[in-house]
Amino acid sequence: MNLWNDPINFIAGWLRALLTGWGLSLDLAKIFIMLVGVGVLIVGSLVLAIFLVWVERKVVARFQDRVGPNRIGPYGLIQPFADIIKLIIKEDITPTTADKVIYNLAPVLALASVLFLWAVLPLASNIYGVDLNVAALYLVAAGALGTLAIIMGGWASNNKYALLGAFRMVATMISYEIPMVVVLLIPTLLAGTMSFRGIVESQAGAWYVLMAPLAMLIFLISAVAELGRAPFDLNEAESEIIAGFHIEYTGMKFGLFYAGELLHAFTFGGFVALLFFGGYQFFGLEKLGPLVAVTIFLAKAMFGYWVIMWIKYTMPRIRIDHLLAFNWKFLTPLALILLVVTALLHKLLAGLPLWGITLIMFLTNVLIAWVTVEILRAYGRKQRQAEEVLAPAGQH
Amino acid sequence: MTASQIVFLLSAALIIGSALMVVTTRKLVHAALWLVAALFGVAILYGLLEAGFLAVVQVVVYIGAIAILFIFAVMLTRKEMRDTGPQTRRSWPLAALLGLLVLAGLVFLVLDMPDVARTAVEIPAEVDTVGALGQALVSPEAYALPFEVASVLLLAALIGAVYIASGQKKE
Amino acid sequence: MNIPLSWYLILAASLFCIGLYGVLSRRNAIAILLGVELMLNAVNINLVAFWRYLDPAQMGGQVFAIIVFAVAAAEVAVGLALIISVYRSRKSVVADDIDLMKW
Amino acid sequence: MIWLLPLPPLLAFFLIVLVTNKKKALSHTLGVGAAALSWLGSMIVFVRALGVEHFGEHAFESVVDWLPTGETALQIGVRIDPLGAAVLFFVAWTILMIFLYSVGYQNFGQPAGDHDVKGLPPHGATVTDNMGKKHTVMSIEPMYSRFFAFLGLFACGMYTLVVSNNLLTLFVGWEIMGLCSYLLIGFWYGKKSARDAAVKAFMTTRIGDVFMLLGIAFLYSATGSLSFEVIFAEGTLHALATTPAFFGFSAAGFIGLLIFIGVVGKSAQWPLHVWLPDAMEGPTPVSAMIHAATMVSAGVYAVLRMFPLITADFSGHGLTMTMSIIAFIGSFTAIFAATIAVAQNDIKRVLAYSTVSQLGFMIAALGIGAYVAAAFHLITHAFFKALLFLGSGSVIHGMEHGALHTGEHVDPQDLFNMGGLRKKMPVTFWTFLIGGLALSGFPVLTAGFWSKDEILADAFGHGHWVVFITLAVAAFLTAFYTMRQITLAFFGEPRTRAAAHAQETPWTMTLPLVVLATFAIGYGWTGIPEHFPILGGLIPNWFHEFVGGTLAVHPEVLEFSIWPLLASIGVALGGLSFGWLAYRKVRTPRQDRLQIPVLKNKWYFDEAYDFLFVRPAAWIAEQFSYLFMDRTIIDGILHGIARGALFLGGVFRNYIDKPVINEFFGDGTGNLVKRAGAGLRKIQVGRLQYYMLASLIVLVAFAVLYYLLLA
Repeated sequence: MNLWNDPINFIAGWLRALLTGWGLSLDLAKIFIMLVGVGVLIVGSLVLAIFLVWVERKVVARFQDRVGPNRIGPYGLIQPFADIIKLIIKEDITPTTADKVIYNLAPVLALASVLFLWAVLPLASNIYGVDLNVAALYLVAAGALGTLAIIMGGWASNNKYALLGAFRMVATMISYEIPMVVVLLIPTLLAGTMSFRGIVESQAGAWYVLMAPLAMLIFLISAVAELGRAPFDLNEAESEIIAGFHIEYTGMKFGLFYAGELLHAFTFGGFVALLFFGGYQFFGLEKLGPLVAVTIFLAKAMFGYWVIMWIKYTMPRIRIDHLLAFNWKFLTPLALILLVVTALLHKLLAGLPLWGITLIMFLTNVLIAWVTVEILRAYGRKQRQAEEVLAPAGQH
Repeated sequence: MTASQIVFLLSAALIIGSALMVVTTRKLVHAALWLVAALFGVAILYGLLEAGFLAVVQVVVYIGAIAILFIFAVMLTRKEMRDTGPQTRRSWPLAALLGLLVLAGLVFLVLDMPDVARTAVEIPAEVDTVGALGQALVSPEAYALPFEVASVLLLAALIGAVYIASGQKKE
Repeated sequence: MNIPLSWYLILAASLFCIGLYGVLSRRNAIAILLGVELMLNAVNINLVAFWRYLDPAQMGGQVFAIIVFAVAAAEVAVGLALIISVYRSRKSVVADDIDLMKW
Repeated sequence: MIWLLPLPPLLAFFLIVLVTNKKKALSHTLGVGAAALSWLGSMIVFVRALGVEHFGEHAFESVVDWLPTGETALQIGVRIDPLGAAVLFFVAWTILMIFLYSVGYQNFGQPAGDHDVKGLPPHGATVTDNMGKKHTVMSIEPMYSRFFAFLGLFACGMYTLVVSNNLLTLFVGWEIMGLCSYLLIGFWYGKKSARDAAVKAFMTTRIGDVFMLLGIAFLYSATGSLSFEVIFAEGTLHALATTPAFFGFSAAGFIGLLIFIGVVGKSAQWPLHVWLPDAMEGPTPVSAMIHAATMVSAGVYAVLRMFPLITADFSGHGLTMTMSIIAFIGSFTAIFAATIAVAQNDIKRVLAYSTVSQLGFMIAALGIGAYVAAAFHLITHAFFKALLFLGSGSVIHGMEHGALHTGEHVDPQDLFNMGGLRKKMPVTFWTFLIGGLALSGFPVLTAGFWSKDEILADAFGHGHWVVFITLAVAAFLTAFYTMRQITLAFFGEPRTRAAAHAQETPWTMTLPLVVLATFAIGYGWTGIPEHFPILGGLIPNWFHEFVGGTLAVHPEVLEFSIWPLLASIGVALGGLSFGWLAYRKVRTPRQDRLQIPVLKNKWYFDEAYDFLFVRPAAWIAEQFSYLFMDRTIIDGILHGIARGALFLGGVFRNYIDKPVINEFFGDGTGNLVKRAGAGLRKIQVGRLQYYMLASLIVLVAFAVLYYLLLA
């Protein structure tokens, strides 16, 4: 046990020795160390959130062919702190007809629901908050809290735009939770455990993105929807409902929502990495030491985050009925089919070597994707024909 | 008094307090939110009882779905946001009395149970309760049939609810 | 795990009776359903506690808790749908106003 | 595995009803496919059963707890023992054949009819051929898919019944079939006769079923179980046999009798046989299904199942009361139905009565304790009677074709409209002939001979003379009417233009005929007695060994005797030749000397029931109750009283009524009741919580009382 191989236990051991040396009982020392751990994790992720503000602004600028923040600090790195100061010194408004307690509770809960997720993220094989044996479900449960936060915020603002935004958001989140849960079952099934560490460890041979690329895509899409980011950002569609559920929030309360959203996006990038891209593993490189593993994981998470941003700043917003139809008529059935097929293959191919399983599963996924695309094309053709019947060619 | 006892007492206080707020608070949305708090406390209890799966499912199902549904329903059936008029029936003292009587009876029965102060045995570390639960739910020797029946019930309820709530279709 | 079983049982009994009071005293039909939820949860606490304290190898307690979840979800879905439907036609969610079935 | 047997038809039922109702081809594919799956499963089970040594002791069984009842649980499960396997074999074959046959019979592939409506048989469609000439051809049944759905449900019921290991699921299957027979008999519900027949069948069998349910309930209360294994355990049977019940029956005998009454209804035994001939209103595959493969066999199967119970207090000589009743009803039905069959002109009705008669054979055999013989006859009969019914359906179909082609309006089912079909419909003719010979018990070659001979031999060997002679006469009549039917339908010259233009039916109909004909001959060879001259011992008496193994005590092999053999050969050949000689020249019904009213009218049973039960009820209501009792006596007395009363009334009215009653009691009570009503009405407020509150108060009150008084 040394600092390089097992930093957490090393520090914990050192702290325990220190505290018991000060005369604390062992139990109290344990509780204190736990609290310290939680505090470090929370602070760390919040600092990360500040960094993410800069990332987001920089990346969106590059997507839009701008430079982005570049004045304050090198590459504008100090910019987020300026933003924070601005948010803090802004007037903190609570509408008079708002439901005060709930109004103030909502942003806290929104951020908390994201921070909850960090408890189960394994950053390295021995750096994690808790190795829960129902972690995959825990992910969904924390999402449920996020839903609650949004509806609380939307309702307590006593503003019809806020309420509409909250309704839209909740409808989206509840709907897209279904394909997400179904798809979550696929890595669970392949790994034989719901523990995230178990899922990561079982990808030592082959990442699940090779075995279940479609599942990865569905997870990513429903994650974007859960986040309420473009193209699913109906909850804050400016042209329709101004800014959605946080229309009344100002200052740091808005800041909490904002930070929560950014951190949430990054966290989901992390989950994609974890479930489908081998988590903190990278061709044996992680064996060098936990800190390397953490770096690998954060890099992968950042990649996932970048993809989510890429989607956000490239796609136009879609209509609410399209959004729901896309989920219920496309993603959910596809996810169910994938689940059944994967389960069957997993059972049937049990005896084969790993590369064989991977290859067959990949080809099956390609096949399913091809069939899906064909069906969609046929559907699109029919739609076009129907429209042509309504409005014969040449009339417009 | 050990750590788990403290956790128990805290969550019990949370549950009882929130539950009392659920049945007494005037604003219905607050009642629904207090219900969320109470159910969250129950989830903590499940965690304490080492039923981690149930704890998480409790949060997903109750807080993620049922409570949200309640809040929706409250908002959809309320013309104005402020709840006016009395929220309890005139016979509430009778209801309270009955509740207390039933409570007294139940407590009496509980205390009358043999070996009621027992404490739980350790679950051995190698026992995978989540796995065992999964096995029990789908194994034909155990509870596959009740499980399937429950799923059919859910489906039926879903269809029924959609049908009832969708109202009359305009031709 | 040195909590006596009786603590759980008494907590569940209290929760049950609070729910019962809610069901009996509230005027709003949705609030009545909230009370029912409390009662169902009280039952679930009992089920899980007995599972843990009697025989953790028998999964019956947890399985039944899950079935109670399913029943609760079904009950809420149908109950709320009914309430909304009644609200549409009678513009009221007060349970005492919904007395079409008398006499 | 065995669990799965009833499932495919059930699934097919739901799928057809819910999903594919509009797609006719898909529906019958589903139906036939499901039947084929079940058939396949049955064959696998059967073959595996054959491979097990001493299968009787090592039956396939699996059980689950169905309803927990306190400490114990009501178990249900499946069980295939030798009897079950043998029955499963014929059930699987006949059901599959009937499904296949229905495709052709309901005119799949033909155009939709011109004026066909749902609930009536198709009337035919007009098509124009290449030459521009118009033809009338058969049209497809409008409710084609529904028919297959019903058949599927029916098949499910039968499989459930056969694979059950307990009386409860057996009864469930039994009732499913009861429902389906109602639905199928009334399939063409546009016809009043079909509706009436459906109701009649349902009501008549219901009488039996109520008794059967009573029997089951009695059995459950006596033994605490309905599982065959438990009931038929040595100790249970002994206890039941020694417990006295009512009217001098032992408990075993009484339960057996109650269940037997259910069978009387289901298997159409006298006196509840009346529904079966009317059931001919259904489409022909239905008749076959009801008569041969399923429902009526189910009745006999139930008695076979209950055989250990019925014979629990049977010591070997001297029949018990229950067995005597069973033997009497069986043999009486056998001869009684045979005499009716002689005079019927409808091709299906002849067969219907023949079925009743043959079932009587089996029941009589069971009544005298001839277990294996009854089982054997059940199976052979199922094959050849299904063959005959499907064959008659084929004949009717051919006749209908002729009728549509010529435009002649004749009854396609009347034997006297047929004739000469031998050349028009060769496959049907030959298979029908095989079936007919099997039914008559044509010596050596056919299955019917072996099974019928075994029953006669058993009756003879155990000295039941009355039964033996009755059954022998019935067998003679059987051969006679069978030959009459064949002669009238197939030989001679066509009597109508429709018959002259009859046409062979499609392969979906003839293939089942051929398959069933094979069994009608071949199955008999599995049960040749060992001591039979020449043939005996060539092929081992497999059936006896196999099915006999179901019983705890293996039934002994009977001493061979030449007399019953001679008798059965004699009656078969005699009946056949007499039938041929008598009807060779008959052209019209008037030349038929057996058209005597009493037989023609089925011994006036419908009339008798009408006379005995329906009319008396009406008469009593009208004459006795109303005119005599009400008008004469009661009214007379009343008038007398009235006059006296008028006087008294005057007195009372003025001195008692007005002051005391009216003021005090009358208005007083009235007001009291009114006030009480108004008060009580408030209890029913229609408010949910009010009710809950009230019931909770009662609950708490009871709890407190309980505590105070008992604890």
